[in-house]
Amino acid sequence: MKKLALILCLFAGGLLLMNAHYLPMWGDPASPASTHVSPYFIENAYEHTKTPNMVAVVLADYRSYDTMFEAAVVLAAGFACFFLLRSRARGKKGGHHYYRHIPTGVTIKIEEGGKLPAENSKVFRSIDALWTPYDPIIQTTCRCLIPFLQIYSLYVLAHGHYSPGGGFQAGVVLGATIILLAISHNLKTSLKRMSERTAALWSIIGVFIFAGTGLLCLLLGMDYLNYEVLAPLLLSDEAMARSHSILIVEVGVTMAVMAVMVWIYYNLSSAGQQDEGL
Amino acid sequence: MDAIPYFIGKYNYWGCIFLFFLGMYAMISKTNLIKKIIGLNIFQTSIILFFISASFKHDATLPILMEEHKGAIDPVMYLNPLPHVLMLTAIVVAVATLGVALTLALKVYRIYGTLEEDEINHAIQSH
Amino acid sequence: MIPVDIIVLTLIIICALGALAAKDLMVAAIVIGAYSFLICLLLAVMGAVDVAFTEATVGAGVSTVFFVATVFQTTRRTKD
Amino acid sequence: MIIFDIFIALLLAAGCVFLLGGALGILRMPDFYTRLHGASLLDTIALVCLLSASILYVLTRHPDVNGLITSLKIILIAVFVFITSPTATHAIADAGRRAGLKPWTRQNEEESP
Repeated sequence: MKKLALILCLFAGGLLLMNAHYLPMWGDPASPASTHVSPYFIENAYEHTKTPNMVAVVLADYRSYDTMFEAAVVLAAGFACFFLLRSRARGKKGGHHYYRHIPTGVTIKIEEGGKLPAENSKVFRSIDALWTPYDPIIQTTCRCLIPFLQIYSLYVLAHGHYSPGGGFQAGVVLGATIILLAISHNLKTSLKRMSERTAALWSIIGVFIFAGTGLLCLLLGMDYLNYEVLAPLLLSDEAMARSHSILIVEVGVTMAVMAVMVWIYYNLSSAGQQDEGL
Repeated sequence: MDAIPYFIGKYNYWGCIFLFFLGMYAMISKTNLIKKIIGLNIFQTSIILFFISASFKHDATLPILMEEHKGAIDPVMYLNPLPHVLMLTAIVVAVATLGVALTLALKVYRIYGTLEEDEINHAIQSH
Repeated sequence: MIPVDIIVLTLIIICALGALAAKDLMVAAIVIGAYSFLICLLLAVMGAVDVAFTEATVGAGVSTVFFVATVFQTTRRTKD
Repeated sequence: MIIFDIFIALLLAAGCVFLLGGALGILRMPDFYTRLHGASLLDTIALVCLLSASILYVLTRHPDVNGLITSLKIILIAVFVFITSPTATHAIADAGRRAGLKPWTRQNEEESP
């Protein structure tokens, strides 16, 4: 099998390499890729939308169907992970629980049928497993860093018209903060901040914001996702209406991507049990 | 045809083609499922590199409009934004498919207790 | 500019070979994270800053976490 | 102006030397803890050198409000690296101790070559 695969790959690679000299030279300004559609985008992007970042304009305005169905694909991936992995069965072996005495850092194991501490006890905290490290340094650092990261992600979202950034990057950074919380503390803390139900709802609402903007344009008598018609609603002229609509659409993308990243992490790191994490 | 500029001018494409077939070979020949997924990842990034290579122009700047160019815009001055957009969406779809692929691998491990393809085949046939 | 490109491309190919040759799946997951960072560097050199930003957050951040989570839940053993 | 340029070049060269030392430390040190020690400390000091060189560059080329804002952002990067890099080193060393790695001594080496 390995030899066959090697021969196949070498043969196909040789064919591709033999034909590679038909490709244009690297960095040639007159190559076919940069002479047909993209001059129109570069020349008219600022005039149509008053937004300097052309990538954001092409992403959310000229090719917004692409982006909308891409957000739908991300949502579908979240659902696929959920339906494949999630199970209600408790994964606890033997039914014992681990608790940590916070002032001393001692870990105690309570057997099945033992007396458990109160749910909201300040002295004992439920932990996932015996090896969960007691590490105030990492927990404090992550708790101090997470607000800065979240503000940075909102900056990336809001400043995406003028600098690199936008909905996808902001969503992934925002999801990464929740994943960081789950890694540095444990999965229960993270689930308390953002439960699975919230993640599912946010992802659906995000895609709905995107599709709803397009539907609103359709209802007001224009093409689907043609933002010009929203100008009276957004109290601005047509170009600025496109600019504002790009921001609205990117908020939807941010919510969808962030929620789906967190959701997939919850299911993967606990193998669908969601009782003890990484 | 002079060979030196030919090689220098297209080395990016050679690298992309090499990574493409490296990923393909890994997907066909490796027996471990996680290794297959790593091969898939390499495959995807090689295609991303190929598209971004196609968008590059010498002496051009980033596709963000500069203040002094707002009157008359020359398309030669800016990089081609279209492949950037396509690949930006492709990367996020790549991580979504990676999540689904890893989920399937985890499910397979839970049922058969192994990630090796031949052992899974053996377990299916002896069932 | 061209030498930086060639060095980074060589490092990318070395990282890809290393990730496929590793005998431990955790090692392979970490090396694929380094590979994503180098891809991000090459994209930034070629002027695609948006794509480089996305690759840095998605490829090197989240997908490495997914790999590590899966390897933690399954096994580190691999035959090839 | 030329004095500043020479100073920037010296800082960049010092940063490169520190980075090279960190890489050599990873290759040549005998065990996990010493490797981590060399890499983390030398990387931090190299980053300080490189970032101060870039701050000087920005301030000499653009001595106005924009340059000041850019240099403030670079200082912010340095602050976050100073917070996160020791934490990461601590986490890695803690994981190594938890996994049962013994620190290197001369006796260890003679027992198991």
